[in-house]
Amino acid sequence: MDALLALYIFMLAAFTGYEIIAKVPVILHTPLMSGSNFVHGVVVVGAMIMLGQADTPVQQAIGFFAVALGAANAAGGYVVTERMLAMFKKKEL
Amino acid sequence: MDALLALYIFMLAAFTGYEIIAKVPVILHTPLMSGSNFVHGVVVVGAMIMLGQADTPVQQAIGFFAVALGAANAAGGYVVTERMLAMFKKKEL
Amino acid sequence: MTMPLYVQGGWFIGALLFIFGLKGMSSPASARQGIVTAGYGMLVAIAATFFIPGLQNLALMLAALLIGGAAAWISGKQVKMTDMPQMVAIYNGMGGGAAAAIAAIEFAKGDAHSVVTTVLAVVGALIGAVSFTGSCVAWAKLQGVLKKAWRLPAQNAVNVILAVVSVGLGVAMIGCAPAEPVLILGFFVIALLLGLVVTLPIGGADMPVVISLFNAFTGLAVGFEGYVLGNPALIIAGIVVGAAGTLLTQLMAKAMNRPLSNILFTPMVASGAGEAITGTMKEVNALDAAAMMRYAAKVIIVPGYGMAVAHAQHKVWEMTAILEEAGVEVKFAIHPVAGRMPGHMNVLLAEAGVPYDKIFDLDEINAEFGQADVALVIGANDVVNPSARTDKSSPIYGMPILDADKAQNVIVIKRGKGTGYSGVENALFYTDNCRMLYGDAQPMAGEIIQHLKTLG
Amino acid sequence: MTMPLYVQGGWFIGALLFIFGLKGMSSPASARQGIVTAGYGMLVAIAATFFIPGLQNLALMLAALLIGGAAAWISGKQVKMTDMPQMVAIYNGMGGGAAAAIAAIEFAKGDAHSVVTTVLAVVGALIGAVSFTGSCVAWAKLQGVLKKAWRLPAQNAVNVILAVVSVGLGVAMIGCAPAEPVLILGFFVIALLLGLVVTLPIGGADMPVVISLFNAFTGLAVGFEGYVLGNPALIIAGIVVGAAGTLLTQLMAKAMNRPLSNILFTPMVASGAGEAITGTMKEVNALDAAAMMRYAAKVIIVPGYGMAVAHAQHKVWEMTAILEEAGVEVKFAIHPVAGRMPGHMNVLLAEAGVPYDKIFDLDEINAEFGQADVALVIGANDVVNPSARTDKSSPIYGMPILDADKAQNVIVIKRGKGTGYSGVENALFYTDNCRMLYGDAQPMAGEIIQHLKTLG
Ligand SMILES: NC(=O)c1ccc[n+]([C@@H]2O[C@H](COP(=O)([O-])OP(=O)(O)OC[C@H]3O[C@@H](n4cnc5c(N)ncnc54)[C@H](OP(=O)(O)O)[C@@H]3O)[C@@H](O)[C@H]2O)c1
Ligand SMILES: NC(=O)c1ccc[n+]([C@@H]2O[C@H](COP(=O)([O-])OP(=O)(O)OC[C@H]3O[C@@H](n4cnc5c(N)ncnc54)[C@H](OP(=O)(O)O)[C@@H]3O)[C@@H](O)[C@H]2O)c1
Repeated sequence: MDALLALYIFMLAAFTGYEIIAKVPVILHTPLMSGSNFVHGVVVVGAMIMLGQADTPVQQAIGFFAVALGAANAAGGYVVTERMLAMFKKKEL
Repeated sequence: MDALLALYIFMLAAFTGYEIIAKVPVILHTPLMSGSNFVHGVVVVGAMIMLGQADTPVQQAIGFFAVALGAANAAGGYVVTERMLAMFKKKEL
Repeated sequence: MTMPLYVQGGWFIGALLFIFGLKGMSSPASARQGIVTAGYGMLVAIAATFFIPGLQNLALMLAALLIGGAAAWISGKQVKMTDMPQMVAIYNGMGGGAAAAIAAIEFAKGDAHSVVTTVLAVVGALIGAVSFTGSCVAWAKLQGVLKKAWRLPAQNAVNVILAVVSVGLGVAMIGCAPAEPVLILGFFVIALLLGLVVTLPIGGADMPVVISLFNAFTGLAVGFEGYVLGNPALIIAGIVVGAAGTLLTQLMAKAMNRPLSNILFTPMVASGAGEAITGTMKEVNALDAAAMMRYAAKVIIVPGYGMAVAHAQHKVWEMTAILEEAGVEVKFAIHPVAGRMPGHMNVLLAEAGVPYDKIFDLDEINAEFGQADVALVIGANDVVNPSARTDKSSPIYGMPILDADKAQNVIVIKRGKGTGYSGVENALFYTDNCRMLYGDAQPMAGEIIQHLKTLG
Repeated sequence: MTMPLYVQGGWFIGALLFIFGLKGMSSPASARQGIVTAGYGMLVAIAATFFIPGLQNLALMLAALLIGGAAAWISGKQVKMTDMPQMVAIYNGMGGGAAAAIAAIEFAKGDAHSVVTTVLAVVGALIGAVSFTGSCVAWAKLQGVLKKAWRLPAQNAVNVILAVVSVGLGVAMIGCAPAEPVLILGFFVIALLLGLVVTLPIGGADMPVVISLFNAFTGLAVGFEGYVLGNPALIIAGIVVGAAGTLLTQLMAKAMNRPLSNILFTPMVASGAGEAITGTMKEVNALDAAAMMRYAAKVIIVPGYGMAVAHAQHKVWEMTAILEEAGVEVKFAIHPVAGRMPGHMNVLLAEAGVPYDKIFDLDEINAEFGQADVALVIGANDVVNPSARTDKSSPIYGMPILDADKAQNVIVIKRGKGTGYSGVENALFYTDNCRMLYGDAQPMAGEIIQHLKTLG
């Protein structure tokens, strides 16, 4: 991957992340921590790519481990965040 | 240039532009319009690249025109914006 | 063409500084620093470009930079604050023209490109060219060079035909790349014409929105040509501006209560709609007006478009200072769409040196009119029209207004019986507590100052 | 490896939805929709991945997805609200572990990579591994599996040595790529150890900040491995989270008035500092406390960390409902750093069903304590300590506090004479208008409810 373009993407993504958080009220900090925790669960995609190319048993084992961990990050992060935010929803009614 | 990476850059840049404007008070709309007008004056860089590769007189003429216009966009945009914002500065004292 | 690392690095730093600069510009406290930061970004980006190996036509390039840059710098320094909108328009048009010209050279060189690249080059060229001629028209209108709205018989049909033809030629250029010179020429002529024809019928008062729209266009054009050149700094700067400009245009159209399509494609109807108003307008002279304010406890000034065209802000501030000296409390009430551009009044009052803490938003000050002895309306009309509150048939019904009519006395400075931007009659002028002070805002403010001085 | 367009497109849509989702999560009104949007993004990204041509080990992959996903889903559904922080920690650690494992496979395959790629792979592996073991320790501490702060004799020296060795091994791997298996193994062992050793000495109360830090770490690790895999969706998601997490960590550390370096590298001193406090603590029983509130006109409840550990929020809300039924006005006052995570009290009260309009920020409610008949402090300590206002020698000097001491009467529910997070004595407990109600918050709230019912 072109390192220069990647650098631009890094820069823009960092700016985006900063902007998203910058003006958030304190009461949403915990759900947002949990929500961003969910988002990096996309690492499961990377893990799937690697397991999909694994050809030795060791690589397969690590790949299995990686996919399971990544899936847990994504699934757990979603459930926990959704539960917290569902309460915020109720609160406003 | 890799079209896919460019697409990501487009997406992030559009998001960034949107975020920058979204919460701006009305009193800054005009200076901000002028300031963003200045920023796209960076087109002068593109014009310089093209003039730097121009090899026929027609291309040179268009390139000259492009660089002059781009430079005017950048210089004029800066001066006008700076003058407006300098007043805002004074106002706060 | 692959660029050396130091060139790429310079561009990257430029893009970074642009983003930080724009971000700074979005808050009053850091706005000045923001434009300076973005300015450094521009210098770095331009300087880096000179280090591209094998750059030709260097003398020509320096000449172009110097001529374009110096001309714009000098004109920008000298222009009056009230003429800022048209300067923004013309500089913006130049950027659009530059983007179109870049595409023209790409087409002329006829290098083989991928389809995606050619498509973006054509789209960028089209909107860049439209922005170029359109912005020139906007400039001419605001500058007073072009006076009347110049509308073709079948205006909208002509717009559509030109748009279709230019897109058609664009598709042809993509289809048979590298294109023939005559095809390229035709494409650009039609695109330039399109910008002219679309913009000519739009009234001067709608121009700020159109300028903002063309600003977004130029941004997108620069972004697309940036892709063609493989230059991420151009892409980022262009697209950031394109997105920001699009949003800003929508915000402006919304603040004026007119959809964008309406501004672009329908003539402004001087409607005359709304309920008939009964009563008479009562005149007052400058001496009486001065006395009313001199012996008031509290005066609220409502400036509007008329103050801007009359360049009266300095006189108004002088008058304010005299009143305050005499112990009168004076505040300024600014309606969000007073004048002809967002923040118009704030910029003008700031120019005249009115301190920030005397200027109040609609929400902040509306409750205070009831306690004011005098509301002085200077060249404002629509923003104090009470029909907006009550008359459902009025075109401005529903727009929040400044409650000047709630003040003990209202004094309105305007030249005659002219209506405001919306073209409707103003019921305020006929109420019992309102007095008209006819005259151009600037000399009239001067007269009041004289009288105040004699009143001591 | 170049991916087909539909796979790339799926990832792109995923990244787009993540950004919109996170943006939605940043405002209370749209937060719920935000996580759902991001959830769709995840599904799209995962689904697209299955369409990669020639994907091997499909059965294994499905099994891993199912096992990992289901286990986390079920545990996440069942966990109590008060245990949320440790769940966030453990899921985050798993993400870090996955990122490290991806790098491990890259190293094991030993494909030739550019230097930039290898460097980012190593850096990602290092911080991913640290985040993995560190987060596991954080989980164990908050879950109560690990009880005490386990501090080595020369803790900071050990930290530094491990950090230097792991970086050194990383450099070696970059230098002699493809690396020997033993080198790879050594690198990961040291990195995992580093995460353990750095986190073990940190007190449970500091854990939320550490979890937030590791969250940022995992984000960066994912972003870097995304570059290694040439996957922009991973880069964007990872870096966005990395930046957001870094900022969030700083905000938290600032709200606690402790610099981050302090939290990571210095043991919390149970200082006992501050001026000596004179006076006695006066006890009250549940019946009297119930009566005081029953016959009050206005009660303000100040919940703190103790309410959270006692899971007392439901009982407290039940008590509130009874008081309101009886005509007492009840409000909740929330200090920004009450509890152990940002927004902790809001989340708990929301869970118990307390409506939004009864919950007030420090700024909103502080002026009202003067008119309250009773301030009921439930398991809060530092956030109502008046020494923060007056005693310059106190470690919490300068922190804004809730003015519970200004109320007519103060009732404090806590188990005994334990200090709060900061370890300082609380002058409030010794004032004349303050009464202590000793006991665990949950049963004590239950007792008050019983008495209120008999009082009718
Ligand atoms: N702010 C924006 O972004 C924006 C953009 C576009 C349109 N608009 C629209 O513009 C309007 C703004 O309202 P407004 O109250 O500021 O202005 P207005 O309603 O347009 O009224 C201006 C008044 O000033 C008087 N005037 C003109 N020249 C004058 C001079 N030299 N000396 C003294 N008076 C003079 C005119 O009456 P005479 O002819 O009798 O003197 C006219 O009635 C709104 O309808 C708004 O929607 C706003
Ligand atoms: N919110 C955040 O983001 C965050 C993060 C980390 C640290 N902090 C820090 O945490 C502190 C928060 O202040 P705070 O007032 O909420 O809490 P605190 O100062 O930590 O005091 C908690 C009090 O609750 C009592 N308690 C403990 N368990 C109890 C139970 N089961 N039932 C009844 N009472 C119980 C304790 O006294 P007994 O032992 O006598 O019962 C203790 O005095 C601040 O110093 C803040 O800086 C905040």
